[in-house]
Amino acid sequence: RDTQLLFDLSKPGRRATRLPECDVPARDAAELLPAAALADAPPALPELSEPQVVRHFVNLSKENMSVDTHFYPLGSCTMKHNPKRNERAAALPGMAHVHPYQPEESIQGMLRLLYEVQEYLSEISGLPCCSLQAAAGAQGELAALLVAASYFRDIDEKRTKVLVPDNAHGTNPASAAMAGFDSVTVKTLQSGAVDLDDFHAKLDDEIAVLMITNPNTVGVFEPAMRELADAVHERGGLVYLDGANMNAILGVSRPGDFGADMQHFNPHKTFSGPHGGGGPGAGPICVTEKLGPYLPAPVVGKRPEAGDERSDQTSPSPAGGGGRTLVPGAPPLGEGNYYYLDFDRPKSIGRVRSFFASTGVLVRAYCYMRTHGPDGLKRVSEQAVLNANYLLSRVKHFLPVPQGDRCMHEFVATAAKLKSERGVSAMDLAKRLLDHGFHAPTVYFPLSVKESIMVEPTESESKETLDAFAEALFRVTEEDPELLHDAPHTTPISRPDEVAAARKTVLCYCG
Amino acid sequence: RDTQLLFDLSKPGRRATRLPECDVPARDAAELLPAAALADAPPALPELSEPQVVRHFVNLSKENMSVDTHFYPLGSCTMKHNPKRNERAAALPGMAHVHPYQPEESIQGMLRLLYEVQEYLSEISGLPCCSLQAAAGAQGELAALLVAASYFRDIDEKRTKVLVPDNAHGTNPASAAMAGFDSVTVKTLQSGAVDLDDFHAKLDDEIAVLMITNPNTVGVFEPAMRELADAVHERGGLVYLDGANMNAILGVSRPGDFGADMQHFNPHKTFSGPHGGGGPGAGPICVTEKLGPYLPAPVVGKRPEAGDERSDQTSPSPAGGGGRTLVPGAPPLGEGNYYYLDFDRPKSIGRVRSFFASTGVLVRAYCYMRTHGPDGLKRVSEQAVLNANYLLSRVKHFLPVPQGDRCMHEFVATAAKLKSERGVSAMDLAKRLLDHGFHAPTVYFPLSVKESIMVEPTESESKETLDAFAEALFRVTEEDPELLHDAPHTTPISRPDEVAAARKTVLCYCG
Amino acid sequence: MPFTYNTPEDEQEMLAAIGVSSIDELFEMVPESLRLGRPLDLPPAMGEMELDQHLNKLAEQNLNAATAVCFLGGGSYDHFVPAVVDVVASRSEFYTSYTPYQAEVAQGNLQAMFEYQSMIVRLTGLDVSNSSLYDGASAAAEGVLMSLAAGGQRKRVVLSAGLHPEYRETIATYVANLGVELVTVPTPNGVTEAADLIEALDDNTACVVVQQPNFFGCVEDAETLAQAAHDAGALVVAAFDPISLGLLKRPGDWGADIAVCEGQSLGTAMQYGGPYLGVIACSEKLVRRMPGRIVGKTTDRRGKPCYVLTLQTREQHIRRDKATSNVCTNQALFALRATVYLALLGPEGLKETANLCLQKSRYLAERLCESGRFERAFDAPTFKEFVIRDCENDTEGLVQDGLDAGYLTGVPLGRWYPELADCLLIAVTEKRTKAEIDRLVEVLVGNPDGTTSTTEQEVAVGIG
Amino acid sequence: MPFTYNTPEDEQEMLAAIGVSSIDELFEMVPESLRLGRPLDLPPAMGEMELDQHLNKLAEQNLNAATAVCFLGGGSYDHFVPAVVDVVASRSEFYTSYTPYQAEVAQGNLQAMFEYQSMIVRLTGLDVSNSSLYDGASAAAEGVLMSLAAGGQRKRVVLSAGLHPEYRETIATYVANLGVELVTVPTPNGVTEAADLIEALDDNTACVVVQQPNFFGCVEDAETLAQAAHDAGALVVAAFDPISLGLLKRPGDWGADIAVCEGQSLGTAMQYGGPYLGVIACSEKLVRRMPGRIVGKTTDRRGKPCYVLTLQTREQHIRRDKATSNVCTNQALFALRATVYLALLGPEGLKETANLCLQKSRYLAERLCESGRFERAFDAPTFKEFVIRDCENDTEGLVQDGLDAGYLTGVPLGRWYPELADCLLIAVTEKRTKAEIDRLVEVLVGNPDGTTSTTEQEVAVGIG
Repeated sequence: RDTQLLFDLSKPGRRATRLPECDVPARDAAELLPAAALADAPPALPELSEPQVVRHFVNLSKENMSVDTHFYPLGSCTMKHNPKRNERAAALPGMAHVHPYQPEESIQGMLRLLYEVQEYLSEISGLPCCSLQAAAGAQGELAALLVAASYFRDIDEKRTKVLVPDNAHGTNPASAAMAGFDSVTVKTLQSGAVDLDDFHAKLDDEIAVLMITNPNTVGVFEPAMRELADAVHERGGLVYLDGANMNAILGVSRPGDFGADMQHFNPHKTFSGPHGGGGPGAGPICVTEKLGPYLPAPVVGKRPEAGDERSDQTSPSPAGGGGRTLVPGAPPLGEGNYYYLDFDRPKSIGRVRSFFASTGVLVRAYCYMRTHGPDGLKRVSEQAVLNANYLLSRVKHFLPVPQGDRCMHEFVATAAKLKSERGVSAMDLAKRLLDHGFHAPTVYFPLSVKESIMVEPTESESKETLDAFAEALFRVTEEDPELLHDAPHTTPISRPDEVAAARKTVLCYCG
Repeated sequence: RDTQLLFDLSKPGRRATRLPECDVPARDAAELLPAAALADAPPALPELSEPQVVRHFVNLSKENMSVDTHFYPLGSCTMKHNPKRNERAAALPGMAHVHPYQPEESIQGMLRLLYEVQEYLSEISGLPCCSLQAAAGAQGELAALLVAASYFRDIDEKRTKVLVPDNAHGTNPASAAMAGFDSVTVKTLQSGAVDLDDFHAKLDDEIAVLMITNPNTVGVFEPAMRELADAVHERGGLVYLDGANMNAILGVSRPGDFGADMQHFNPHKTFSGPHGGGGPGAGPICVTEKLGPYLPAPVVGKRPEAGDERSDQTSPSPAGGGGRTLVPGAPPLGEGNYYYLDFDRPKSIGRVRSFFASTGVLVRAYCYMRTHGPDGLKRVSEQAVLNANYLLSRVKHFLPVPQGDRCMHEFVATAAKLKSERGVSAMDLAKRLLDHGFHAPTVYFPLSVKESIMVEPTESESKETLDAFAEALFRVTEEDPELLHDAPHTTPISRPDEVAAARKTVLCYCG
Repeated sequence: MPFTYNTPEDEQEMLAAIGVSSIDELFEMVPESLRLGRPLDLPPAMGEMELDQHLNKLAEQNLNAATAVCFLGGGSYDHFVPAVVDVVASRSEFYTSYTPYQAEVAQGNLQAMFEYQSMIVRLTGLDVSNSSLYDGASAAAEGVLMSLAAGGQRKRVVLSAGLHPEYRETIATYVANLGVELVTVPTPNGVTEAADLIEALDDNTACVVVQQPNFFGCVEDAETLAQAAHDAGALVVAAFDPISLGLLKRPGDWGADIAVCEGQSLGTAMQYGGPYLGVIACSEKLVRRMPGRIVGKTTDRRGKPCYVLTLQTREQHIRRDKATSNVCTNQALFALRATVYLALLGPEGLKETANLCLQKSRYLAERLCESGRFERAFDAPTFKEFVIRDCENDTEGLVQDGLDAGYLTGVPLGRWYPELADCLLIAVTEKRTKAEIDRLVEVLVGNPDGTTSTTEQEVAVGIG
Repeated sequence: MPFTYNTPEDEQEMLAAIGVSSIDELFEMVPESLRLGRPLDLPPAMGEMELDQHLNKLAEQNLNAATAVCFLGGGSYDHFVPAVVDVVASRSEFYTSYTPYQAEVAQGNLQAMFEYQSMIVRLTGLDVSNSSLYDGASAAAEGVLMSLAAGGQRKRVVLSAGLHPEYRETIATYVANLGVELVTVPTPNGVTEAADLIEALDDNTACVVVQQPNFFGCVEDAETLAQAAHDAGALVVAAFDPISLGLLKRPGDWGADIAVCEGQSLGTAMQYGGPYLGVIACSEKLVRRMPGRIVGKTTDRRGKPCYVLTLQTREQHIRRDKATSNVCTNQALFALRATVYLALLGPEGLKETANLCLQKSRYLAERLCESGRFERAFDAPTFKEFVIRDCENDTEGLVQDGLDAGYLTGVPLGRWYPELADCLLIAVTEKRTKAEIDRLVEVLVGNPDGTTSTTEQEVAVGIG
């Protein structure tokens, strides 16, 4: 492994880009800008040639496992195949090279697409009002909790607490805190279900929101979902659904139908947006009618073409018969609607980010929904659940699965016995799997299961791959503990010293 | 290394594509086509899912070394960096998705580009007439020899032989044979230069063409170039320049100026078209005025817009002032010229392929020439020669370079002494270099140097890389011969049995 | 349904292994009463070919900056993106991987993020960068939250009106329920006056947020503003334009404690506003309050240098409601793009890019003012964008004229600044040619003598 | 000069190590009298940004099949290319590598080529495929050369006039100096009549070249023609349309000894005619006469299965003037594309694609004939393209009308077949929708009552 950084490759005088000569009359920058604001020299970035940059990054890329190269059963992350057609669509100049402040009439194709995404997400969630703005699932949580806060302020109720099961993603309590709520933890059972006694004990009139992940993070559909939601509603609270696990229930069950008032989607999980090594994502949220006015603005609206007052004023010739050509040379829209950004939402919580949304992610989600359709989306969930259950049925024979014999899209096995009997931890298994050519499952989450190993195969893997993974995992559990403690053995590096990294931090190149 | 083939991954019923329903009235194929022509079933192609196909090929790719990942000093192949800007340009829909039989007026941008490429190549070669048609350097050779044959037929001279130095590429004599000539080999000296005695002895009135590679395949500029050309011309013959090594002399010396009557270019070498794992290339040829009429047709012609008779007849409104808009919505051409395919060339040898040419390769070559300009192209050659000489100056101390201390773009070292003294062959060195993270140089070509190692660094490598390569090569020459015989040790496979491959051929999957 | 993964036979085998007779049976844990019981009401599935055709048609309805000429700015810019950036970011191993939890098989991502952090540190002149946030606005909000956390009981946040209005809105949303007092210092002359700022400061002020160059493109007297803030014991959060740093002083050099920016200019397409790249850097003393992922260098068990996610005790998956933020990912792919972009430009490329923006925007502003119809709204010097006042008060007409000519002319400011309803914010990047600028002037100033075609021809000749 | 690789300091160090004082000195071996002595007369260098803008402007002048509607065929087709094909072919390791001389670091290319050969063998029904040639025409010419080599003293080559005219021209060029007699069998009814072929055959005939479906789109009675050729002791070289094999018998199944085709349809963009993919396959007995690269399976020194270039003694780098051909590369990147394409389609996808071509082309032909203005030039059944006669004899006007409407209408046949000067060759791929076809009919048949806009609207509605 070549550990040279870009900075190590730098040599004074090297260039990879050549900018054109200035073709307008130019003056010295010092004449145009105040001396106090000017730097003596530009920042000390590395100086490189194009071939160096290309080779550096192409080789760097090869040190990553990825969905396109390996099975990646990282529980809770839904590492499904990213269809290449979606990437092509998102790269079209008319999708990629458009500015967020373009006049509406010059961006009707995009607005129409975004309007449809709002509609589709509402249909899938069973929650009629949608805002696409949030930049990630966690920001969707925050936005929704701010919606709840505004709602309660509006109806003059003071509620300060948010209920969160202990097996929820850490983002749930963190978002609650950011939104100004106190987070109250609810216990869960071995099965992953909410401990109803604890829940009822903690539910009071100060509870603003119950945040619930359903199916939950051990891959179980909350058995008391209806009871939980009814109890919260009865006390005047709201139910928030963490949509991270929507991949299990598309077209099967809708949060709006099982009691949620709000939810976010993770389009980069459920609708196949690539994870990009950590991002970007998006976090659109859907809410009930009564919460709709509080959503972040703008949202996309639609009205009949004839109602386009603006164009009546300024456009010389609004075409008759539906279908005005707004972009020179482009065919007419043809369906008689005009799409616009609706800023006129006085109760809105405001913005959680600049510009419209993570549009590029939403374009991919749109493509995914359009190429699957209602049957295809349901089939996605069916196959995701089939794959997870099949893998569970193979794994449970050598690694116990406390939640039982059934799961939705993922399951959580435990290496607790292996740990106590042979000293082999979940981490050891995870690391050793890398040697066998598999990305590791999620380990040590949720904390409610000891030595947990959380496996989410997704629907885009074949039975052959699942079989190979189960066999590898089994083989690993049988291997010499010493071998496992030192694993992985075939990767460029092995077991980095994380303690040293945090104690004596080196967070940038200092050459 | 996973050696599964696509066929091994196949399962009946898997699909990666979904075609639309037929939206026109459909009848059974058996009604529309004769029964005798219909197959019982489609070909037994493998049945796969998209994720399988993606993962298969992405992982397969990782088993290749390439310019983007490794130094690739493969002599005679000019493995230079392929600028990514060129790929982007060639992928524009207006460059990629255009049909070879589009009406001229709908493809003026492409025709203008191709016309310019003709002009640039003529300027670079010093040979005024250009045909872009040939699909590769070897086909360019063939086309040029057919031009020569037609020329001699036209002037009623019967010439049957082609002179080829023994260190020429094998394509030279092979092309001569395909064009109906007998190939006569001329000896070369240790320096790589043509043996003048042998040359003069073999030059007679039956010689149609001298095919010469200059700089030659050991990287030496033929010292007697002018004498050779003059002698051939004196006997009424023609001189063909194998343009494989043009990377050494761009803007420095022009074949048309040093006596060539014909030459081909390898745009995929000299002008940075990617090599694609073996192709595609292109083989445009340039010739003297007198040979121009025999070139493959069509070539691109240019005439003032006003002279566009066709459009005068059929186009409703030829715009005045130069610059008719031919493509709806596009800005006007603006320079008052009309480009066309010139088929009216009665003496042409005809076609050597279908359609116009390897246009996609030529688009990249155009981009390369435009982004370098006259100074940049000369600098390419200067830096290529600098890099080669620098590497030669380092290598010669541990591997003799028979040609001497100077070279053009490449040099040929010999492992003959190493072989005789320690049993280490050029092949051993080549294989062991792979372990050190370098692609091997060309070995055993040219045959005129024993245990030859032909190194062409190209201009796109840095001094650091050359130093690292020289050090690795030196280290390898010092290593244990046993280690070298078994090298490489770190690659997915090592030393395939080529004899078995040729004796008991397995040329396709038979599952 | 475009994909078939498991074949019908596979399905049967798998169901048998599980011990159920149908896929439906697997869903038994979803109570019947909570099932949808009907197909989703969505359009039927398209194949890839139909999708392609459909998306092409939608895309045609969007005027795009590859064919139109874009003078829009306001935080998203039509800067040039070298092809290498796309090549790197479209490597499967980068874009189909996830957060590098398993460092052994993620050194590619981890090292790239470490290089990104190093680039940002050098760019900003501050000590520490995280590995990125969502976008400029949320980075600004996180910067404010950091300041509040560092400020103990200080509950006042002062914003310059020259800070991007959507950043100000985002900050307001983030702090809405946190008992924070937000104060905005006006910028009647296009810049923040030190006196106004000092007036807004008190000893309850946690931070001041200023933008350099500000939303109007004006260059602030940033050093003086920072000094005033520090004098009041407040932290300085600086929003900056990364391209401007080819010429301007770095935030760390003029006194910023936290610097944030929208990193879209660094190699990411405008894509109608997102996803983008939130850059945030801070001084050493604030590092443990930093939100989001941070990559650190360490050694592996064999002593090899390598990279890992570090300082994770700040984060929500460990600290839950006590975390510095709820952010649990980064914008890795765009941080990668920014790294590649900066590597390709280098110091000289960044400087040249900045200078082209400066010269060309200045040229356009002067040409417009010459016409008599327009005047600069503010006197302050500007970098790559500027506010122009239409003396005929018809910004809507100007925008429409631009569209008709294939130009995206400028951003009308009335939406955010009612007093600037007759103004446009116009940005000029290094991509704009003199011919394009001249043509814009012609379009905006009006062209009564019908010489348009000449200029159009001139533009076209420029293609040679 | 857009790239600087070696810095000025590097240069000095390198020159010193070499022992010269300047780069000029390195060129001393080029005699002064042979130097150019002036700069090349080429336009000055552009940077990447300018290149992008320039190429975009050139590209705008080319009507392209992504926005226009393409009914052109004649050997190059607007078939759909799944995005996965581009993703795979744009992997650096594939497109920036070269011929796999070092098998140890080229198993990716070698295995892909082996898979390609396997695909082609299954597609054609023949025994052996090489790893590709330049294009369909040169593959056809190489097939003829193989036949001549196999035929000993046989020096006659018989071509069907239904073979692509440019393939026939290419063959003529290739054999021009080889003392070969070329005979063309006419196709007055659009197909090759067995009787005409038999008349053209003699015992000096090395091979017969026929195309199925032929250049006019007509389906030949290929089996009968092959039988006639074999009866005369000649080999059969078949040119075929790979997409047609979703429905039609494979060349190997109807008697071809050598099968060649243009592989562009299999996942390669039309790119104005090249580079393309020459497919060639043959029966076992001809393998040692096969031109070009062939990949074979073997084992390495540890016994691992692997792939290598094989049968190299056929090739020019070893056999020089005795080689089977001068071809010394293949079209690896497009062979890879074809492999990915076929892997994605599978047998059913290929069949469905073929059927869509069949149905849609038939529908268009019928609609055109209904109009009264057009009639089919030939009675023979067709697959995806057909020849239509314009009773008003104005093909040029039709093409122009098409362009005006954004349609690439058809290929006028007069250039190659004077007797068909009033005819167009029209191809309909699976990409063409009914709305597009109906609109073409309207454009070609004429639209006196001005209902165009209605149809245009209908087309647009189709985007929902």
